[in-house]
Amino acid sequence: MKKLMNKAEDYVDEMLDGLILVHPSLVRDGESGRVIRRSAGARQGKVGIASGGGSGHLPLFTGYVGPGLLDTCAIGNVFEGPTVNSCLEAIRLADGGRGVLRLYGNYGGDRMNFDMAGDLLEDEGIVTTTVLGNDDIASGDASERDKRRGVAGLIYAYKLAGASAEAGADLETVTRVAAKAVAATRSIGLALSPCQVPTAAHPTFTLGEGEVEMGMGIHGERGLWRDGMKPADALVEEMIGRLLADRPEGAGERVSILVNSLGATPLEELFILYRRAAALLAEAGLSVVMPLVGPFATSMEMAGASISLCFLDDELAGLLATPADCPFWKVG
Amino acid sequence: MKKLMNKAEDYVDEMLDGLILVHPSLVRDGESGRVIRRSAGARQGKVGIASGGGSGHLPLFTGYVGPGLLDTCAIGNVFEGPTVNSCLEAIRLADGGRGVLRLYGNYGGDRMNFDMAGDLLEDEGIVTTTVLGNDDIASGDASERDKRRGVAGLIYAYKLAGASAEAGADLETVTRVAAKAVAATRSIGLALSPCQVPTAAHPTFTLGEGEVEMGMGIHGERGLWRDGMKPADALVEEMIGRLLADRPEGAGERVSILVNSLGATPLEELFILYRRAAALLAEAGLSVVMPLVGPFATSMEMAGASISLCFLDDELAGLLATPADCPFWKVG
Amino acid sequence: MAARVENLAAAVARALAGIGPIERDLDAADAQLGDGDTGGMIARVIGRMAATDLSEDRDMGVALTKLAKAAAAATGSSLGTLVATGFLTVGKAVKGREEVPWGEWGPLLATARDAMAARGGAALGDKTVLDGLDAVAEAIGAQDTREAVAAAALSAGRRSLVNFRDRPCRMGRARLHAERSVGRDDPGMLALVLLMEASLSPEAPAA
Amino acid sequence: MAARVENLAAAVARALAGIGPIERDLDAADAQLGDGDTGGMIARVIGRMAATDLSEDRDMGVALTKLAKAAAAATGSSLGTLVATGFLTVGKAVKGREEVPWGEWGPLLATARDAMAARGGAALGDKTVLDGLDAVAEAIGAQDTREAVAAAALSAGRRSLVNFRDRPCRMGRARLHAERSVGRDDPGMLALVLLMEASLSPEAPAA
Ligand SMILES: Nc1ncnc2c1ncn2[C@@H]1O[C@H](COP(=O)(O)OP(=O)(O)O)[C@@H](O)[C@H]1O
Ligand SMILES: Nc1ncnc2c1ncn2[C@@H]1O[C@H](COP(=O)(O)OP(=O)(O)O)[C@@H](O)[C@H]1O
Ligand SMILES: [Mg+2]
Ligand SMILES: [Mg+2]
Ligand SMILES: [Mg+2]
Ligand SMILES: [Mg+2]
Repeated sequence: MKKLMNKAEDYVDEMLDGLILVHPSLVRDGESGRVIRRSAGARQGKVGIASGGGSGHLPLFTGYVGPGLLDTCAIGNVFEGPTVNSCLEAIRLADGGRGVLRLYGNYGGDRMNFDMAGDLLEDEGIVTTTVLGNDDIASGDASERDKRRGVAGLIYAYKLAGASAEAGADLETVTRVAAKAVAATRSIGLALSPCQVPTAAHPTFTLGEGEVEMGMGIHGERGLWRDGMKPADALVEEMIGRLLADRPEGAGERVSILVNSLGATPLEELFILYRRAAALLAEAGLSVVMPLVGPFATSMEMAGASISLCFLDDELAGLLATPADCPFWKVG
Repeated sequence: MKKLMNKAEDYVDEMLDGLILVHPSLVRDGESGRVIRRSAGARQGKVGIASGGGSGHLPLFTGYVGPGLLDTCAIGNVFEGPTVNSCLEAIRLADGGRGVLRLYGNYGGDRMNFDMAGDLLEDEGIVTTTVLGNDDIASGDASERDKRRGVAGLIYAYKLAGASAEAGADLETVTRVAAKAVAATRSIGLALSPCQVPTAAHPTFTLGEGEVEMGMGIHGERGLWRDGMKPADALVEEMIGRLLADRPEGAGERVSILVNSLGATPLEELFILYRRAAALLAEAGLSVVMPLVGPFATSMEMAGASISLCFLDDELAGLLATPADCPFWKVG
Repeated sequence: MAARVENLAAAVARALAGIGPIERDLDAADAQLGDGDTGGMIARVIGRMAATDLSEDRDMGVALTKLAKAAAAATGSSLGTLVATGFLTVGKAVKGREEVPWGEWGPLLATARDAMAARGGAALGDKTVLDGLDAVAEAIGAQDTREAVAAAALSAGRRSLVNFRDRPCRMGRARLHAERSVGRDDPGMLALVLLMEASLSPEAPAA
Repeated sequence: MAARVENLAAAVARALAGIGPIERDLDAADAQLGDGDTGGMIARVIGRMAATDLSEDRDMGVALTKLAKAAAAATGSSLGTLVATGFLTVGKAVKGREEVPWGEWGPLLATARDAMAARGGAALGDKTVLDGLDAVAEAIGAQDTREAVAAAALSAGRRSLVNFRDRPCRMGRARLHAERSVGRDDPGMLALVLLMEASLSPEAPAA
C-alpha cells in the first residue's frame, strides 16, 4: 500500500497545514497545533460544541468545523484519540460563555482524554456536557447501545446539535438535541479492501480478492461476517434490513440517509447503492429527507461504504434543514 | 478488484438512477436516458453549454450540470465516449435559442460522436461551436497541444465558460472564453494503483507494490515514467516543475490550482500535496486564487492524484469568482 | 454469387458465437498502451448487432444501416464509432439492393475505409484498423465468390498484422508511446482480423 | 535498595533500545481484532519518554509525572492514555521522594492499576493490560531487591499472558469478538510483558 506522504510522523501535521491553507475558515490552534477552530473564534453567547477524534477520517472529524456545526475539533494521530491537552484546548476554544458540549465518537481513547480534560477544566468554570456517538450497530448488541462505536452517523449529531446551538439554545437543550440525534441514528459499514496507518508496516487487515466484510469499523475493527463478494443490491438489502431491525423505539416515518464512501469506493458505486436503498426505504413506508451521498467519514484509502439512517421527528427535521457551512458540507 | 455493483452492464444506468434521486436539480433525459440536464431545462436566451464523456469519472463530467456551469451532459459507458445520439440530444437540450457550445475532453470517440451530432443538427438550425479540453501535459509535446487529452483541468473551462454564458454573453464570447480557459490550463497526474472497468476481467494496468507512474491518463493510459515510490514533496516538485515549464505564453502571476484525487487517494494526502504545491507556487512568484482540493475528476477507484494550474487574467479571474452551483461544486 | 441479408445476419451470428476469447484478447491488447476496453466494447457492439432483427429485411442498405445504428447505440468509443461509420457508408452505397455481388465488396470496403479516415482523422500507415481494412479491400478486389473473398480477406488481414507489428503507432491512445507500440498489434486491427476469423468461417453457400 | 530517577531513565532507555521488534509484534497482535496500532503508538510513547530530560531531576514524583506527560503528549489512544494515567498516579504517590524502596512497588502498581481501571472502565478479568499489571503488582509485593522485583515481575507478566490466552476479551476493540479472542494474547497485556522484558534486563545495582 502506497501513500502520498513524506515522513509518516508528519502525516497529520502536514495534512493540517494544507487544510487550513485551502480553507481559511479553519484555523489551527493549541500548543501543538492540534485543534481546528473557526477562524472567527467562539461566538460569545453561543453554546460551544467541541469534538475530537483520530486523524484519517476526513472530512470527519476536523472538517465539520463551521457555522451550524462544530466550533472546535481536537485532532489525534491517525486512528488515535486526541491528547488530553488537545481536548482541553478544544473545549476552552469552543467556550462562548454558555458552556460547551463535548460531542465525539465512543472510542476508549477519546473518552478517557475528554474525561480527563473535563476534570482538569472543573476549576476554570467552563460548564461542559458530553454526548457520545454510538451509531455503529455492528459494534454491539442493541441491549448495550452505549458500548457501540461512533461512525459516519455522527455527522447528524453535529448538524442537529450545531443547528440548535446556532439558534441560541442553552447547553441543556443543545445536549438534549445531540443525545436525541445519536439515539435516532444507526449505521453499518462494509469493507472491500484495507487501509494502512502511515506509520505501520502493513495494511490494517487483509481481505481476500473476492471477499467482503460486513460490519467492519472505520479503523478496520473486525465486523459481523466475511464472505465472498455479493451483488450491490444484496449487500444493501442486508444493510438496510439490519438498520431497520434496529430502528429506535418510536421512530416515525421520516428518515435521512447517508450513503458514505469509506475512501476508495467511487461516487458511481455509492449512487448504485443509494438507488436500492431508496427503494427499500420506500417499501418500508419511510420517506427520505435530505439524502446524503459521498465521502463524509472515511478510513483513508479503505474501499467500502457505510449506510446511516437518522430517524427524524419534527424537531430534528427542522434542525436538519437549517443552514450550515463547513468546507465539506454546505446546507441551505 | 471488487466493485459495488450488480450486473456490470447496468453500472452506468444504475449510477444515473441514484444520482438523480439524490440530486433533483439533475434530470435524466434522452431516448436512452444518457443525457443529464438541469431540471429547469435550458434557459431561453442563454447560450447553452453541452458536454459529454465516458462514465467512471464522477464528479466529471455529469456532475457539473447546474447554474454557472453546464446545461447538459451526454454520458457514455465507462471510459467510452457518449453515443452520437446522446451527443445530439445533449446539444438539443442545451439550446436556449442563442447557440450551443460543445465543450468536452479531447478524446477520439467523444470527438467523432460530437462531430457527427453536429453534422446531423445542421438542418435543425442550432448553431454550435466546439472547444476541446487538452490540459494533460503528459499526453503530448507542447508543440502539438491540440493532440493532448483533457483531464481534470476541464472544470476550469466549465466554470469560466459557464459564468460567461450565465452572464448573458453571446456564443462567440462564450466560445472565446472556453478556448481561453483551455489555453490557460495545464494538468499532470500520477497513479499509485489501477482501476477496473466494470465489464473487464482485470484492472486496467498493473503497477508494482512500490511503484508510481507519472503522467498517467484518467483511463490508465501509460504515462511518462514508472519508478519506485517517492516522498510526496518530491512528486509535487516534479509535477509543479513540469507544469510551470509548460506555462502558457504570456501567463501572468495569478493562478488557480486544483489538487485532485483520482479516486482512492484520501483527502488527507491531497492536503499534504497542496501544502508543498502552494509553497512552490509562492517561490515562483505566483499568487494562488481559489485553490481547489478534493475529488473533482476521478478514475473510479484508481489511487493517485493530479494537479492542474489555470493561469488567470482579469477576465478569467472575474469569471472564476462568480456564483456557480452543481451537486459537487458550489462557488459563491 | 452475391451477398444477401441472410449472409450478413449469419456472419453477425457467427461473430457473436465466437466473441468470448476475442473479447479477452482485445482487452489485453488495448491494455498494453490504451485503456483496455476494446474487447468489452466490441462484444457489446456485436451483441447489439446480433439482437437486431433483420429477418424481415431484404434491402442490404437497410440491413447495413440497422447494424450501423446498433453499433452507434452500443458505444461512443473510437473504434465502435468508426465501425458504425463504415457500416453506414456501405449501407448508403448499396441502398435498395437485395444482392451485392462478392466482386463489389473490395471497392465498397475502400469507401468505408475512406469515410472512417475522414471521421477519425487517421491516415493510412498510422497503424490503426484502417490499415487492416485497406489491405482487405485491396486483396478481395478481384474475387467473386464468397469462399475466395473470405480466404483473401483473412489472409490479407493476417498479413497486415504482421506487416504493421513492428511499425510505430501514430494515432489513438497508443500514439504517445510510438516506440513501445513497436512489436505489438494494434487492437483495432487485431479486432478486424479476429472478427473475420469468427464470421467468415465456411457456411452453406448463399442462395 | 531503592529505585531512583537514574533507574527510571535507564529502564526507559533500554525499552527504547529494544522497541523495534516489539513494535511490529504489538501491531500484529492488535491487528487481529483491533485497529493494529498498538506497536506504533507504544514506540511513539517510549520515544517521547526517552526524549524527556530527567538528568536534573532527583524527585521520583517529578520524574514520573514528566514521563506521564510525555506519554499523554504522544498519544490519545486507549492504552497510551492508561499508561499516562498509571505513571501520573504513581508520580503523585511518591512526590518529594528521591528513593522509592523496591518493596513499595507492589502497592504502588496496585494504585496505578486501580486508577487505570477507574479511568478506562475495565474490570479485572476483562483481559486487558490491567490483568497483567495486577499479576505483576501482586507478585512483586514481597520482593525488596531490584533483581527479585524484576524476576518476579517478568514471570508474573508471562504467566498472566498464559493464564488469559484462552479466556475471552471483554473490553476494548476486541470485546466484540470475545470468541475469536480466545487463544490470542491481548495486545495491551503483551505490551506490558515485552516492555518489561526489554527494560528490566540486568543493570548495575543502583547506588
Ligand atoms: N482516429 C482513429 N482513426 C482510426 N482508428 C482509430 C482511431 N482511434 C482509434 N482507432 C482504432 O481503435 C482502436 C482502439 O479502439 P477502442 O479501444 O475501442 O477505443 P478507445 O481509444 O476509445 O478506447 C485502435 O487500436 C485503433 O485501431
Ligand atoms: N478501557 C480499557 N481499560 C483497560 N485497558 C484497555 C482499555 N481499552 C484498551 N485497553 C488496552 O489497550 C490495548 C489496546 O491499545 P491500543 O491499540 O493503543 O488502543 P486503541 O484501541 O485505542 O487502538 C488493549 O489490548 C487493552 O489491553
Ligand atoms: Mg487506535
Ligand atoms: Mg475507451
Ligand atoms: Mg480502448
Ligand atoms: Mg489499537
